Amino acid sequence: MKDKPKIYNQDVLHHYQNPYNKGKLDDPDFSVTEENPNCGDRITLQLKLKGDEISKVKFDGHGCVLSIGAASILTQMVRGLSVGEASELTLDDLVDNMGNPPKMRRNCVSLSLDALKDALSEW
Amino acid sequence: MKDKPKIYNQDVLHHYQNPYNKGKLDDPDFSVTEENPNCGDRITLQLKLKGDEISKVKFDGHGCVLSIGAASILTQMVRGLSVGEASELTLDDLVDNMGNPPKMRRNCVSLSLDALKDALSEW
Amino acid sequence: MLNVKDVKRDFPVLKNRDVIYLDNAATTLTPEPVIQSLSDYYENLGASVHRGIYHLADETTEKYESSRNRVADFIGADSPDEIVFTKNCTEGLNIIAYSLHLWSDMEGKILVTEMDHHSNILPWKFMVDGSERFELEYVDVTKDGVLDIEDYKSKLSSETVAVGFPGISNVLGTVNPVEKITDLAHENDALVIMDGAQWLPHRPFDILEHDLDFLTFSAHKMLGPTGLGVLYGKKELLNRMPPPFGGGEMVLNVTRGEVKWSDPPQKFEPGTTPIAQIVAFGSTLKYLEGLEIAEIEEHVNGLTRRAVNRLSGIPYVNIYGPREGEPRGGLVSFNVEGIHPHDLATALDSLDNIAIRAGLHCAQPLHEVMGLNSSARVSFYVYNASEDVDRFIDAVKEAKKILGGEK
Amino acid sequence: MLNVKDVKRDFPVLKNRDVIYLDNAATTLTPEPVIQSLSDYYENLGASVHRGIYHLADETTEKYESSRNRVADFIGADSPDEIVFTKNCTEGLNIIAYSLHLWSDMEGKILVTEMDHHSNILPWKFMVDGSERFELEYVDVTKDGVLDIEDYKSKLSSETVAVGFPGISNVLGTVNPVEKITDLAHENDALVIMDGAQWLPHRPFDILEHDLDFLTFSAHKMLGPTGLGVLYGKKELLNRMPPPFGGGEMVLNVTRGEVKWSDPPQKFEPGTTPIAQIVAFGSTLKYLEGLEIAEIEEHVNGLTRRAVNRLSGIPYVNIYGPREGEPRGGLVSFNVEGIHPHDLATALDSLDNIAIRAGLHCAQPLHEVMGLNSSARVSFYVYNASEDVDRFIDAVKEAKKILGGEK
Ligand SMILES: Cc1ncc(COP(=O)(O)O)c(C=O)c1O
Ligand SMILES: Cc1ncc(COP(=O)(O)O)c(C=O)c1O
Repeated sequence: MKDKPKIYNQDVLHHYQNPYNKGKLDDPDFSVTEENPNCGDRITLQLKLKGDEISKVKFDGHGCVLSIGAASILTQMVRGLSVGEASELTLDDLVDNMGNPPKMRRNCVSLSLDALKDALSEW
Repeated sequence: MKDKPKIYNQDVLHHYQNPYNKGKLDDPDFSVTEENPNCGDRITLQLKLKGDEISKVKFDGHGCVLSIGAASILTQMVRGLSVGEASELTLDDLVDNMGNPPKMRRNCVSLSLDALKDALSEW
Repeated sequence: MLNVKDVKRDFPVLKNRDVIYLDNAATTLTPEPVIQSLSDYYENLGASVHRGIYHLADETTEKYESSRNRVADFIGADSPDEIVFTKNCTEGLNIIAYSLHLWSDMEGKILVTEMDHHSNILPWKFMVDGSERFELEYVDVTKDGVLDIEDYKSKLSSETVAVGFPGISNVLGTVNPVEKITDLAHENDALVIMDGAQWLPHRPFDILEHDLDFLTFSAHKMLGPTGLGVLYGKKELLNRMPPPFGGGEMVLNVTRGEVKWSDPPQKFEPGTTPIAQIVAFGSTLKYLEGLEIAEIEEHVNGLTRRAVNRLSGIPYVNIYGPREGEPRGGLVSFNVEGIHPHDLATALDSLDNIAIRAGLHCAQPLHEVMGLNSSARVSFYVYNASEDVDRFIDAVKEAKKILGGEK
Repeated sequence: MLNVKDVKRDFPVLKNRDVIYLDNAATTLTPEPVIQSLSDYYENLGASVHRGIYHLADETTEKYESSRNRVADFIGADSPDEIVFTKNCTEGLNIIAYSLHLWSDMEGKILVTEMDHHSNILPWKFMVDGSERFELEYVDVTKDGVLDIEDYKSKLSSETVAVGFPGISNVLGTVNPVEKITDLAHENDALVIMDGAQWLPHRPFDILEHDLDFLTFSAHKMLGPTGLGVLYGKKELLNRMPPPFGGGEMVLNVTRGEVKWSDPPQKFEPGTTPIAQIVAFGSTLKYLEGLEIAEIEEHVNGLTRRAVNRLSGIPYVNIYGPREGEPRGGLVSFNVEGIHPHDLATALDSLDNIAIRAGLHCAQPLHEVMGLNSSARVSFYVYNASEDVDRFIDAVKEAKKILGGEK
């Protein structure tokens, strides 16, 4: 296995192959769908709040390693955060947690983050 | 006078300064005006026929050395020609008679010729 | 036969970069003689054309117009006056659409195909939107990825104003039957517009033989500079068409009341044109003709056949477009089961510096018809060798091993 | 202070050709670093931007967008998203006119000036022709060759939709009062469009300070490559404006029924853009900034003053434009009594390889107002020295001797 060339960070690949928090919430407070029409990727992000804390979060949809991987990582990151804390998350925070994927793929990474921002802006 | 640089062929300059056949005909058979809107030049060419022979020709208007010079030279060339012969005159014929003026000025030279062609096409 | 080794040497990028460039349908690399021609222009000429009364302008104009002549010869047009220089293929199509719209006695249906590039769909969509004179319809594509001629016949009528189609589809690779499409359209007195962006780089073409009314293409897809396209139009049409855009160099006479247009092609070229690029496009065509277009076609066909054959042998790969044996332009779109095309592109880039395209290729309606979210595409040109195909195939297999399938 | 000797060395044409180039208002020569930047692009990059998922495309996109940033900085725009790349200044003006036309709640008067270039007249003429929503009016020019502000005020009203004017007139050299024109227009809720083709090469400019809504200019008039222009628009306007031209790369989503535009600036850049030229324009601005725009202004002002002074001393020469002492861009239009401007241009070219322009300079309505059939024009830039002015003056005198006057 030693020579296997790296395409993505192994963590990201793992998240893609075994995503966390995939599925639907029963009665979400927010549900936002984002699409990247250039490749057809589509992520729906659902949130449930307890007070101003994100108590539950799930995502669903289809996409590439980076958009699915990012959604899985993001949902892990935001659970338990306050709305204020979650609103402050940036693309760089997400990218740092993904081992710096190729720059030209940043809009794959940002799909779920955009959904999160959209949802929270409705709060 | 020996070093005087040449701008135009001396003949052409002479035609410009002392144009032949400048003026108006009393009762022309054809009278056509051509304009070069890029520089405002305007030549009116008038013809009188006897049978199918060009018996009288005059031009009037204003323009640069080349358009006035060419008009003067052309009117000399066509007098006495038949309509058929005159129709066959080309820009090259005219240019040859003018000592090859700069290429980028060919549309100054062609103004009176265009008027002639227009007039004869009405015949 | 094309000697790829020799050809490769003409392309500095291939020396300076470790890349297997298989995104030629998007844009091509540039050979030394074309780069040199651009430098020559800026180092020795560089004056505005037509209007300048001095030697520099005169020489520039001469080179400039000789490029126009060369383009006319290249596509077999009757006269250089039928060649309008645009900034890209897209602008040419917009000019036609706007111009027909301004042509007040036109009304009826515009037909385009489901396999058209957005550049030959959106200008027409803009034209018909909110218009009471025009309607837009799409000719179907069959399951085999070819134009449905029966559907075309059934949608064609005396109401049809114009028919637009891609000579070669930039997704399917389908080579459309120009003759048949044109003849049927003309029987119905419809104008015919071929988007030649994918044809002109690859195949000999003769306007007079095909009797097209309009043809558009891009310099940058055939080894030429960026920022230049060509719109061919039949002289009598260009004469009668109102120019949609205003500016300098396209009028004979402007007063407040009245405007008198220049003759075509100037009428359609307002403002200062891409002079250097036009001059360099002359050198581009010279280079292509040196290689011989028929040779290019054969070479690219060989690579494409090899790619189709080898991809077909991989069970988890799906290929789109015409069946094997049917004519196909120099490209193959496909998907690897369980791998998103974007991931595949990143993988090939990381694994072996292979540049391919992934996405919708500006043909979203077609992807919808094909039931696809997106696809991957390889496309070939003069500097590609069969080794490039093989390395591409190896990388696809490697990517499949690493990325596997979504679970 | 600009060291002309050093500057000249950067321009290969001036080494390779024996020419005194005084036609800079039409187009400028190109310095070595810009030529080099074009070659660099074609030798090391050359892939289509934004859509490619491979290193080459990524690097190209980065260079490309950094040019956009530089343009934004150069004109003091808020954001690179306000910078639309066009093929020339003319295209920018056409885009604005068509876009306002499509903007359905717009109606009323368009004001342009008698001193506008055809590029800022004809697009508006096209827009109003046959339209029931729009009308076109012209602001007068005074006998002194400046904008008649009283006339402007009287024609401006709540009915005015947009005001177009040249920052600097390409015939008169008049430097228009941007601030005043803009403030008055905004008091009437009219949009303001400045044709900056003759300003940007010569004078520092700051959009934010001037509060313009739109600005257009051309790369080839400021040492840049041919085939490239810039349209600046305020972000909120670009956001709301419908894009007039369709094609690839300017849509997020296309289905048969619905189209969703990309955000500006892509929305206004259909098709493949002049990528190499955009990258090289970044180098052009770097070069200009190296010389410093304020220094360029001073240098060109000096040459222009010298030309005006010396021409004024010749009894048979008539100069047009603002009086001595009034601000003037880097150009002088004039006539030599008894010599047709075309003959003068040929004479200067033959006598001393001096390249000047003669004709209507794409400003026929202005010539009509001035009662002129045509005029001659000299225009200066960074590589011109005062010696060039002197040789030009000598040649004018010599031409007068030889061609004399019409009898
Ligand atoms: C004032 C002015 N506006 C517009 C233009 C048109 O520029 P372009 O031909 O690059 O579109 C010019 C140059 O000819 C000009 O001088
Ligand atoms: C079939 C087809 N038409 C039109 C275009 C548009 O060409 P351009 O972007 O040069 O305008 C392309 C290329 O993207 C194409 O493949």
